[in-house]
Amino acid sequence: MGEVILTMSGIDKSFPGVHALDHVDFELRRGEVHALMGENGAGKSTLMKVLTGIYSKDSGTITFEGKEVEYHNTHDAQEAGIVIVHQELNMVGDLTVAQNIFIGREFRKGFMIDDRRMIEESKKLFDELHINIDPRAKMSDLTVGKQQMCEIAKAISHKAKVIIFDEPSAALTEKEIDDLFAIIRDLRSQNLGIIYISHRMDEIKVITDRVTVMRDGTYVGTLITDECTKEDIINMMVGRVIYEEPKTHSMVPADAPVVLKVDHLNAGKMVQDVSFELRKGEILGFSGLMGAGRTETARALFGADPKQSGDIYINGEKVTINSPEDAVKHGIGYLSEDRKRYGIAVQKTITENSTLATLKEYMAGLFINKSTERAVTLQYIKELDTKTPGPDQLVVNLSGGNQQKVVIAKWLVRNCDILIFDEPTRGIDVGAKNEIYKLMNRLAAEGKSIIMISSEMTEILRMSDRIIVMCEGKKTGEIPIEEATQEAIMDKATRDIR
Amino acid sequence: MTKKKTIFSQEVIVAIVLVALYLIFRTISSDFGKYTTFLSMMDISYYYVLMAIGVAFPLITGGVDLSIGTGMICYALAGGFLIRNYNVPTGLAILVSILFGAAIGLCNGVLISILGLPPFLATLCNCMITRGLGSVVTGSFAVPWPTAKQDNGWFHSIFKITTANKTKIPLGLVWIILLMLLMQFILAHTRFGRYTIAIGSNKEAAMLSGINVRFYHVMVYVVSGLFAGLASIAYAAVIKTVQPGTGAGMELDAIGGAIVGGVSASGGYGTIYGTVIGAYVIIFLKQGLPYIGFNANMQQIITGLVLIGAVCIDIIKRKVIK
Amino acid sequence: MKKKALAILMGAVLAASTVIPAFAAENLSDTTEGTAQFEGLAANEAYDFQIVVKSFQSTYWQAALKGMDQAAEELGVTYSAQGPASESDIADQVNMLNSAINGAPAGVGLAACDTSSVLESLQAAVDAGVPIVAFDTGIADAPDGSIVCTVVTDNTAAGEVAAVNLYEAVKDQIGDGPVRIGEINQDNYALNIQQRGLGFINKLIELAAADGYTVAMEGNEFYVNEAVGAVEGDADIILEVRVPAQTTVDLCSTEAGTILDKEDTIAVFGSNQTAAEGLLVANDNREVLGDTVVGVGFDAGTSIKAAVEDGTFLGAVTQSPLMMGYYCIYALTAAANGQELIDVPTDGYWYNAENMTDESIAPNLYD
Amino acid sequence: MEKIKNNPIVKKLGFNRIILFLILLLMYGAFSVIIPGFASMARIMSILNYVYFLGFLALGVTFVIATGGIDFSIGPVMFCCALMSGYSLNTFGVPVVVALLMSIVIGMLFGCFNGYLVAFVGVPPFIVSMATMNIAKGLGSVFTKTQSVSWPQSNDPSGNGWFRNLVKVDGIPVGLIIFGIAIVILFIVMNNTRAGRYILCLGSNKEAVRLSGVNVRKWQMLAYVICGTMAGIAAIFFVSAYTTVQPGLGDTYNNEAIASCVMGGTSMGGGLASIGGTVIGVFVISLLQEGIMAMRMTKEVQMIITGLIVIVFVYADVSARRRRN
Repeated sequence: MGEVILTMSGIDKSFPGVHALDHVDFELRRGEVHALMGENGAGKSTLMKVLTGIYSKDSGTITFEGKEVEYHNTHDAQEAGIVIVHQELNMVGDLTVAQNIFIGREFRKGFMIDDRRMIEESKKLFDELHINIDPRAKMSDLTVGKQQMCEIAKAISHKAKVIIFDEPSAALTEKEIDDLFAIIRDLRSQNLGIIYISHRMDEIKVITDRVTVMRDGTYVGTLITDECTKEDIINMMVGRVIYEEPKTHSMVPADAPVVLKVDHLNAGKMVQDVSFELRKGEILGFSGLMGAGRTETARALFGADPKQSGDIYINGEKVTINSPEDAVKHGIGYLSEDRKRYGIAVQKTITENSTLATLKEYMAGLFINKSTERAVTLQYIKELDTKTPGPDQLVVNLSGGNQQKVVIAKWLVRNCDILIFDEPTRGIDVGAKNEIYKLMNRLAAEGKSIIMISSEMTEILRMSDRIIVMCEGKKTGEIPIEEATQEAIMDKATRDIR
Repeated sequence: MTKKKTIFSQEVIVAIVLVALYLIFRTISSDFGKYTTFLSMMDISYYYVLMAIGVAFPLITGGVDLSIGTGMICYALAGGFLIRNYNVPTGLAILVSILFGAAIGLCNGVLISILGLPPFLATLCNCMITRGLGSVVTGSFAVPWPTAKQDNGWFHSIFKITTANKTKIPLGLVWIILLMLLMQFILAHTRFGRYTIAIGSNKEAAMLSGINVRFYHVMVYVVSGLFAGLASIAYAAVIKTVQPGTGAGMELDAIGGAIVGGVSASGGYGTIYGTVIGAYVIIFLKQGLPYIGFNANMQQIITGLVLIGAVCIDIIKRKVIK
Repeated sequence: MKKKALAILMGAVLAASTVIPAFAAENLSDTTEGTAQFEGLAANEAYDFQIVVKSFQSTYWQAALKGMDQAAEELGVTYSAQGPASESDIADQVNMLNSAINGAPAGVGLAACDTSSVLESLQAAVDAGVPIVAFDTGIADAPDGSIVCTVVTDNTAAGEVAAVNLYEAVKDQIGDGPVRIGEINQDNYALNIQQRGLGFINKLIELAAADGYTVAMEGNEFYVNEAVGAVEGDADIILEVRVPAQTTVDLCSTEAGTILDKEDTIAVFGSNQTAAEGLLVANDNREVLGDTVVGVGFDAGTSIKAAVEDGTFLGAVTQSPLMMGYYCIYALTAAANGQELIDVPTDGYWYNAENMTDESIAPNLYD
Repeated sequence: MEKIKNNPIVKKLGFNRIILFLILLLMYGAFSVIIPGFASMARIMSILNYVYFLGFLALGVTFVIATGGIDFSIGPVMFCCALMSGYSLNTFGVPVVVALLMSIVIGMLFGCFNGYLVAFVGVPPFIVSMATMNIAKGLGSVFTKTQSVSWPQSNDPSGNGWFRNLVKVDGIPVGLIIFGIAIVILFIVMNNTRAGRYILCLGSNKEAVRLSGVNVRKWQMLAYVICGTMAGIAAIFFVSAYTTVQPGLGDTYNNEAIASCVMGGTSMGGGLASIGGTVIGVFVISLLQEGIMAMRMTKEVQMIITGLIVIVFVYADVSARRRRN
């Protein structure tokens, strides 16, 4: 480990409704891999976005190579030598791999972009990384994993002094992860500073030198990896927040009837011959890596995407579900992973969103009965403890957790018996997360059946009565909670990946 | 995989349609095959094609430019007005017309990229404004440009020259092809073109890649305006007398041409050669249907249906590939 | 300085127009009676008139305004002119007319885009006591007392003049197998274009019949159906009438092109400025006009004038927009003075390379 | 300033709309001062003639814009309706009532055509509009054999002129009553029925509404059908005021209808629509038109001013929303 290259101190940042960063400190040395850990919503990504100029900080100082700096956009940061490999993919789908890697700093011959040289350089990069991607391929034709590798290659191709990896491994296979680690070690030996954000405890132990833990937008502490245990880190991450008790055994009575049966469901490449059963009062966890086909399964089941074959039985009866309309008619509700895109109409009020699925019931003849509509909205605001000045508030003004509650309210108003929660706590701060967990448990206890798709292992282990693991569009395992361990799940989640 | 795509790409289909249209018209009407008919068709095509090339850029960014039709007339009026009323040399007037176009394009770009107005609305407003400006500048009067035989009418020979043995050569077609190649080159091989596609495909990602998206987004509309300016010269050379209050609707033929030629209506994809071919399909329909005895008005209905058809083919094709 | 020269010229024109026969070929209308009523006219007060024209699109209207300027200066009255963006914007014109009437001017000069849509407004003018002078286009069903004077060129006669001159030039070619004569009309709904188009068609049929030839109609249904005396099937002359989808020069040129491309075409008539310009655009490439095909235009404007001058067009018919504008203001002034008026038919002129510099013609040939 | 903006009543009505309304009043005042005799009944009647048909067009297109779509074929569609029904009236002698209904039905059919292509086939609204515009113009021309169509005068001997009483009886603007009723109905449809709710919500986030189990295609199509129907009704008011329609035209009215809609606060992005705002916008444009003419300037000046007003209002809207996010 060399001298300190980057110091962030007292960084403060607020968004409407969320105090995202509360005087956070962070330090990075040359030649170290520094893990940044914390639950979703702890503020890691926000901190990195402040560093790279995507967000401007409210207060605090950033010192890079001994000088106080403030970047106004990613370009400035890149110029200075700080690059980020984003968690969300930031690729221009219509351009080729090479074009994407060198976007914004194309090689040129006069006015002309030197595509040939860009292709050659990309090849060189990929060779270094030992990955096999055709630089001439169109980006949108690649798999998610390959796109992620391109993103990494792009970051490395900058003559960077500091590289930030924001959960790079989420979509990678074991082999790819090994390659990635080889690259990271190589970079470390070149005396670069590396910030590594991840949830995977094992990786942290393997690759990092120090660990900084954040919680609820605050700095908790920094440890030297070799000198601490997993438990130390977890304790720091979880802190005082009391979670719902993790489940050790299924809460579903043995004689609970099957409410939903999915038989040999096929829908495109991502859903291949998936079968499972869901019982009354059960929380069925769906685990797997990014792009394993879980969301696609849920969407096909819900009729949101077309399916090729497969039967669906509800309470023993075969039903036809070709559209969300059919699904809702049969009492299925779906909370999308991407709330803003699929869940809520953000420019509309809480009331309008809450009754979206049930508007028919609030009609007085031709007209909407606004008072009963309002009454039921108020009821669920109270019941779900949604924090809002009133039912006429626009959803855009609510925090992530409260927006999620509005979506849940929509399905509760509908009185759905089967609920699909797709990444229910993504982008929600810790406190609200816990409330959502409580709520899910309560709903299950009331006899609702829940399918929960989650990429967070802890969430899966904490909430599920039973776990289904998917990999590359296939169901690769079904584990009762009693037998479930991270290792067992991980093994099945990567089973098909070579 | 990639090869398959090229065979069925919209550009190829449209090129086949263009040739087929030509052959059909030729077979039915012997007059259509005449060289003079071809010349006339070329004359009329220049300004539509120039507008189409220009508007392809905003379309590829996922935007649109509705101000090019009335704009073109406005620029032609301004240039002609200078020649007629102030004896400005033709070259200078042409320059003014083109720069006027670029200026209105800049105005569109600033409204859209810097101030954040929806492209449709910003350019719609400029459509109204240019239509008005053209009339205000000239006091609502029609403006004749110099004829080919007048001393300051040399600019006609930009588009058409007569050889010693009286054969006419549609020189404009050469310019169109050169401009098409140039703009295709710019789209495919320069930063400006690359970023045009990037803005249309994923503006956020382009921004995060450190591209000065605002600047390039403005420039896209400047190019569109610039080409409307060029089109105004072609218009003046062919039609000669420019009438204020006209031009509305011409942009739709140009945009339609680009869309038919495979430019994605939602942005991110498009080629200039496709645009030019598509524009010629529209022009062939416009100019060719009267030759085969169609009621002139049927031509409008058919153009409308062709437009929907082209987009439907694209939609169906995408579904099949999926 | 320029103005003075114009004034002198105008005086000469006015003097001339009362003596010289209106049309070179045939004297179709008599203007003397109409213009005589304005002799010695002086405005009782400095009236302000409102003029509503069809549009400012074609230079035709510029010439009309020039005539108005002249008359206004002579009489010491003022006027202001308005017009919609194009001759098709009927609603805009009705609004303008209403607005003009509501402004209670001393009188309104109106060149109506559409004759039936202004009727209600004309009634309003009667009620408000605003005298209306119709110029360029007569209004047949106008409410009693609304139109105090009509200053128009007889469009049917103008079309007939074109037919007479065109027929004269081509009649030697008729007889050995069918020949084709084309007519481009920019539309088939505006009254003046209809009259002009049909005037041309019917006169041509009449002339042909006198020489023992038959005429068959082809093309636009309206004109085909309205033509009088045409035959079905084989004929000595095929008269093809084409109308574009929209009234633009480029579409007119396409229609003209289809006619010029036919081998048996011997003559074409473009019945207004747009149609004639379209004809010229089509001819740019074919260069058959003035060579194997006789071209006849209508109105003036830079390119049509040039075409007549260099023999591309045999000639053209011009209405006298200048006169029309001039007499419009005179009629308005006389009406405002309380004078009873009779209609003023203004002249249409046949002009060709020889006579276009004549002082009776030249002022009417606007650029 | 902020205080006023946050006042609940102001918030409910919309700050920009209040400003627009004040501009309307100010304009009327200014015109009345500058132009002698502007504040006359005759002027108001003349303004209303324009308000009626533009109003129906704008109200219709408000629904489409609320879904996040666009329809700029409405002007030519209105003309096509008036041409086809008027031609049937004059040439085939169908009764006036039938002709009027025919106009509305043709508009509705155009709306169905547009709506089907947008909602069910997935053709971008922009392209559908472009195509329909051509088709409407062509159809109007082909049907009438490119003849202009003049509807009967009020004193037409055939007695067919009675439909003009829909607009004006003895100088009393009864058209205002029909227009008012239409505003109220459409306001209720937009704000108090399922159709309006779904149209607004799907304009805000179509996928979310679809995943709520709503048949979004149906409702999306409905917006276009409403728009087309309104164009059919607009046609009736157009001919009542201006008698004659010509084939191949109508484009200019699209821009004015969309402009009045947008300056009234309906967002081009969809999801936000204001019937009241649209109506104010229509009055602003119509008043501007009359005022500009009364000042003896040409229509073009009105276009420039309209364009500028729209830019200012949309910018105010866009920047306000940007500040909020």
